[in-house]
Amino acid sequence: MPEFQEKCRVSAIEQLASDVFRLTVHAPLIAGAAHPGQFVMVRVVDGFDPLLRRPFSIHQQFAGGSLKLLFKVIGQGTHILSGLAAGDTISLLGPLGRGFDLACREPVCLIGGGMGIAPLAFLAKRLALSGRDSSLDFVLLGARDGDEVSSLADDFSQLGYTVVPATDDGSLGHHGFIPELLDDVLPAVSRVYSCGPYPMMRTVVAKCQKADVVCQVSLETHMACGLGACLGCTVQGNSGQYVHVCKQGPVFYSGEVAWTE
Amino acid sequence: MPEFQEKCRVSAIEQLASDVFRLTVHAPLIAGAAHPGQFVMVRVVDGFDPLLRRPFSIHQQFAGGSLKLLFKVIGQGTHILSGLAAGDTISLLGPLGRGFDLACREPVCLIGGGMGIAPLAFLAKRLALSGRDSSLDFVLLGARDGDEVSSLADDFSQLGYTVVPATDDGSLGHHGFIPELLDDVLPAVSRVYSCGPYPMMRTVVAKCQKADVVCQVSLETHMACGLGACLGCTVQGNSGQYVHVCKQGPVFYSGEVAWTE
Amino acid sequence: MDRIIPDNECDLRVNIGRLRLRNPVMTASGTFGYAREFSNLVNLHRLGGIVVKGISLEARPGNPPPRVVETACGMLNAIGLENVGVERFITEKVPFLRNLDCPVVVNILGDSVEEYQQIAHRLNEVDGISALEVNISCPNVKKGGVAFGTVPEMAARVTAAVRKATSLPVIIKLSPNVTDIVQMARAVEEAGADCVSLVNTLIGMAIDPQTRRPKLANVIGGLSGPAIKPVALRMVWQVASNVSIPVIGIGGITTASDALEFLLAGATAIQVGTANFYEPRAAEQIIAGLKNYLHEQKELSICDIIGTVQTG
Amino acid sequence: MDRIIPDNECDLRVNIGRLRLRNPVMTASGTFGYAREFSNLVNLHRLGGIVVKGISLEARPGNPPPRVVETACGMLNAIGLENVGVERFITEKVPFLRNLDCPVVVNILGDSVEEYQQIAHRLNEVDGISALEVNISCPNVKKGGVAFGTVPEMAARVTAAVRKATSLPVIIKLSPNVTDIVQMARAVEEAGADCVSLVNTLIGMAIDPQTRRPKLANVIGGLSGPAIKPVALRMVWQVASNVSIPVIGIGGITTASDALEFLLAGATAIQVGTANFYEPRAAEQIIAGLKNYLHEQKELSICDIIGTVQTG
Ligand SMILES: Cc1cc2nc3c(=O)[nH]c(=O)nc-3n(C[C@H](O)[C@H](O)[C@H](O)COP(=O)(O)OP(=O)(O)OC[C@H]3O[C@@H](n4cnc5c(N)ncnc54)[C@H](O)[C@@H]3O)c2cc1C
Ligand SMILES: Cc1cc2nc3c(=O)[nH]c(=O)nc-3n(C[C@H](O)[C@H](O)[C@H](O)COP(=O)(O)OP(=O)(O)OC[C@H]3O[C@@H](n4cnc5c(N)ncnc54)[C@H](O)[C@@H]3O)c2cc1C
Ligand SMILES: Cc1cc2nc3c(=O)[nH]c(=O)nc-3n(C[C@H](O)[C@H](O)[C@H](O)COP(=O)(O)O)c2cc1C
Ligand SMILES: Cc1cc2nc3c(=O)[nH]c(=O)nc-3n(C[C@H](O)[C@H](O)[C@H](O)COP(=O)(O)O)c2cc1C
Ligand code: FES
Ligand code: FES
Repeated sequence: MPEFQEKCRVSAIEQLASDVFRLTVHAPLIAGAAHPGQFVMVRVVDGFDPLLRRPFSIHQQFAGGSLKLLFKVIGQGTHILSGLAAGDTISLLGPLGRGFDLACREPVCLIGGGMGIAPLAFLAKRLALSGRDSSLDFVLLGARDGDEVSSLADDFSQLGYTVVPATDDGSLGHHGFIPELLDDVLPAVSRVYSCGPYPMMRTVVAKCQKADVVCQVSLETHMACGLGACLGCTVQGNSGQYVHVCKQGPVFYSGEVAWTE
Repeated sequence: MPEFQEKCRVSAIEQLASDVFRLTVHAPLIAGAAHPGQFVMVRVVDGFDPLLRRPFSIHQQFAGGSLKLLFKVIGQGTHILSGLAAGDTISLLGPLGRGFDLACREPVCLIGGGMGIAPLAFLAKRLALSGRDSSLDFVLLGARDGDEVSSLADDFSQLGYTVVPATDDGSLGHHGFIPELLDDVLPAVSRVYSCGPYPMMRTVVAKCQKADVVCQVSLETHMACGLGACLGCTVQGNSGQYVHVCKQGPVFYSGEVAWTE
Repeated sequence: MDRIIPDNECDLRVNIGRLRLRNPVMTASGTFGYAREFSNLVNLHRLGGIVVKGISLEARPGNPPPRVVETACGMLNAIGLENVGVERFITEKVPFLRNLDCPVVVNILGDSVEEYQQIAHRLNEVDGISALEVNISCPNVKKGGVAFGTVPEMAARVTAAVRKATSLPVIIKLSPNVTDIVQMARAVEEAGADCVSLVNTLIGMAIDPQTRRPKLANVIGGLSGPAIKPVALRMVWQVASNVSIPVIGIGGITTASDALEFLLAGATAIQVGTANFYEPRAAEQIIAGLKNYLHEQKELSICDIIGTVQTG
Repeated sequence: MDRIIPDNECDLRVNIGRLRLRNPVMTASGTFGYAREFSNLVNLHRLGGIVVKGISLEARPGNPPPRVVETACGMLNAIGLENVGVERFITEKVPFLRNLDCPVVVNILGDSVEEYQQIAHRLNEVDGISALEVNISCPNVKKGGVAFGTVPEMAARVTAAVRKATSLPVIIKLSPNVTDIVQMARAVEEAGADCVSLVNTLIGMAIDPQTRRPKLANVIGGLSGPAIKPVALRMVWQVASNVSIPVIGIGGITTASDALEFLLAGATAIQVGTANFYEPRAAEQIIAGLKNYLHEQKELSICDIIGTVQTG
């Protein structure tokens, strides 16, 4: 699978909520090869502080060669990224890792929590373009509040999906957590794609298992290289061995990894 | 002597030549206490790379609380400074060190080479405001080419000084080095203020000594603190001992320091 | 970070043996001059303690320049222990220091065990000094220049000599340039040290490819700053887990979070070094940050967090 | 930096004993996987050499996560020597490596002298391997876990055993966590090493004040990256000045200027480690930069600059 290192020009940065930003960069080589669920490693400064690249899911991809990243400000790296302006350049490495398996003709459900929503937008677009009836597909989106999720929810609605938001403060959609919505949806779908906080995904996986619905999850771990070289990004696999998120993932079938408390 | 640490708002940045910039910041406490020849220590990033503050002479000072710094892009720190935009904030420490001695009523000559011109602008303004006849005072400015020095030369002319530029490429004023101009000027002045590359100043000092003209020079050394604490900024003094540029200087009477090849 | 919490809400006091500090935040030797240098910028009376620049029996001129060079997230220095000597220190510096409402620790150094002992003895009579910190990273001239701090027996000998010469608390400052830091700490503990502080600088070097010369006139120098923090923290944790005397943590500390790492690892106090250069208010900001942390963690005293890192 | 100078204009070739490199720029063990991981991003055939991830006799699962944490201008890793074991290495990795037009060095590790010897022996018969690099920073299980690389006698024993078991050039990779790196280098030189490479990682630690837990599951880990460059360079200079065998410099090298510092200090070649993660093209950029430097300095061969730092 091709991978590229590209110096990319920032073409836009939008602030979606107080600490949530969406960055558009021109990265034709990476965009041309990208598959939903894959990620990029971003170098945020020319200097050495911070030193390591940051992993971000490919949020959206456009035929013209643009990519969008969706991110929340967590620490130094994302803080610096949030200060970028159109015209700045950053270095991207990608597309990396194993993405979602799209070979499913039956109705599906996309479940995103917080910034886990990022890869689902690209996934939703690819699925919708494959000639399915998206109105039978569900998108469950969890967020802190309406601010964080409303414009993202619109992106999915425009593709024809049935979108159900859930917010911690009840300011939009369901007041509470995503998994609470799942019982109603699971009987209607034959596959779940999920990305979000670990506890959310653990519950989603348990419910899918019970309902016998295939579930793919996208995992996060600390990564030094993103290329399978450092062996730093391990999580516990299903049968005692370690798996490497950057290469064998970030998207796994739920049964490939161990789910712990 | 008062010293302050101020978070300063950048109000303007001008590009004077391909690698020469002039930065205007609002630093009312430092500006209020500044004396010509003093300097500030600038922290160029919030992170740790580069780690140390950079020393810059106070180039201009305004009653409203603004300061200007004049700098050339040398390495990482000045490169980052050159990318600042109005509205950004940086941390300044100052005013630091011992400046020029202004107690001279006779005609004087200011000699600046390259970025050594920076502190002379502030000095020239203070001198001019002290009610002297500036047309009897000389300003000799050395630079690579006319681009680098022309707008700076205007600043001095406007204060009434007799300005003589010299450029390495002959594109403005005298074609050659500053010290070559000095023989004509020295008989007419009783004090020289100089800042610039070490070889230039060494020649200036030698000529002044011969002509029995008092000479003050502003020196550069690598500095970690600028406060007299690290003892890193030594140069050889006149009688074997070391002197600390940040505290006993950066401005010295030429006889206070040793002049070596 | 900067929100001020009333002092009575949480207790930052710590004891280094007999030495009582109002908070665990000190400034490190050689990075804070003789304190006066920072008096315009820092409220000295709020500090937990001040360690002054290393003092020797006789004044020393130090090394030729260049003496400092920046490195990635750090700096190298080869000051060469420039100082005014103990007599001028007493007449010129102590009067200012004595009037501070803050414990003053004098960092001492020497070429031989005798020199350490003599200077300790001389300072013992001086009013206004709360403790001695012994820099054993210096070369032992009689042993061909091997640093006292790299040989357990030599470190123990210096410790015992200083211990005998003074009634002040004795802090031995350890060098990180050793295979086994715990062995060094144990040696000086047994020899009578009241406390160990660590780390001093790591030995490093930088070269300018254009001139093909070392960037420091002295060729090698001491590496300090955030770059060394992980190494310093590891050593502090190892030492604190293996000695009974209090430990002072030093190395790259800039923020309250950095300081907390060392306290959690077992340090009773910390020293802020290179950070004083790029962030003169670092020590004050750390003090404020420690208060906030106690508040957030609902702990009453900083002592309740010292050494509580969960490594199990 | 990126301007390409025709290869015939300047000569970057160096020899590590019998091992001939087209240029002195290698990639460091554990930071370049088994090379294939970088084949999309780097022209592997241009490299001076590739050192693969450390291999042990049996496969090792490595440490539990978290295994990596970023620090100021550096990173800590506690991978725990995860690797596929020598047999799978030979069947799964060597076929790809063998086809590279670039010397491949296999980094080996063990729990005991016998293990080192056995793996060296096993690899001796394998086609496509140009040299062995012996990681002696591993704990000696029979000696209570003391690292082989911290005791001269133990390091010498490993060296002699590997030397006996293979006809390949033997590079001993030194640990920087020692008081006297020259003593270590001399010990392995005498025991038959063809070359020393240094440094491996410095032992460090990081703690999360919020959870009060170490940031690495293994508590301590190895510090690498630009932060350690000054320490690595100092050690390379000390070793190169005191042994006769060639030295490979490692530690924080990212740019041609960094590489030149090590070459000037006396290294015959260098390895790029952590930089491969944040700048995968670092090694290629360094090769281009070295050519430019020779050009600017009007030198014909890189050998003419090795060890030429002016410290006098
Ligand atoms: C495959 C993958 C895809 C991701 N996609 C997105 C996305 O689309 N949008 C988004 O907002 N975030 C995403 N993340 C998380 C994102 O990488 C972190 O929020 C980011 O690295 C934090 O960097 P920082 O410097 O701001 O934080 P700091 O906490 O200062 O970072 C310190 C170190 O920890 C690492 N780190 C911190 N948090 C995480 C985390 N959650 N996961 C992995 N490493 C972390 C950083 O990379 C860095 O090395 C993804 C993570 C992975 C592994
Ligand atoms: C008192 C004083 C006043 C100065 N005034 C001015 C001024 O008004 N305008 C101007 O352009 N320059 C001035 N300089 C020089 C200026 O400080 C350096 O050009 C600047 O620090 C270079 O930083 P850098 O990160 O771009 O370069 P780098 O080479 O990357 O810096 C690496 C390190 O070397 C130090 N350094 C590099 N060059 C110098 C130098 N010439 N003097 C001191 N330290 C240096 C840096 O501070 C830093 O610590 C002054 C220096 C001093 C000591
Ligand atoms: C410029 C400078 C001078 C120093 N001088 C001394 C000294 O005289 N005595 C001493 O024991 N330590 C000295 N040190 C070491 C510091 O006290 C401290 O141990 C070291 O810098 C590590 O801490 P840091 O990373 O916070 O700076 C000096 C450090 C620097 C940077
Ligand atoms: C993630 C990681 C894994 C490593 N694994 C090995 C290894 O298996 N064997 C070895 O000898 N060194 C290993 N090292 C050490 C490097 O080869 C190198 O010596 C060290 O990182 C210093 O160089 P650097 O600062 O350029 O990274 C590893 C380093 C890192 C960062
Ligand atoms: S991040 Fe380096 S192997 Fe996965
Ligand atoms: S720069 Fe620190 S003493 Fe002068």
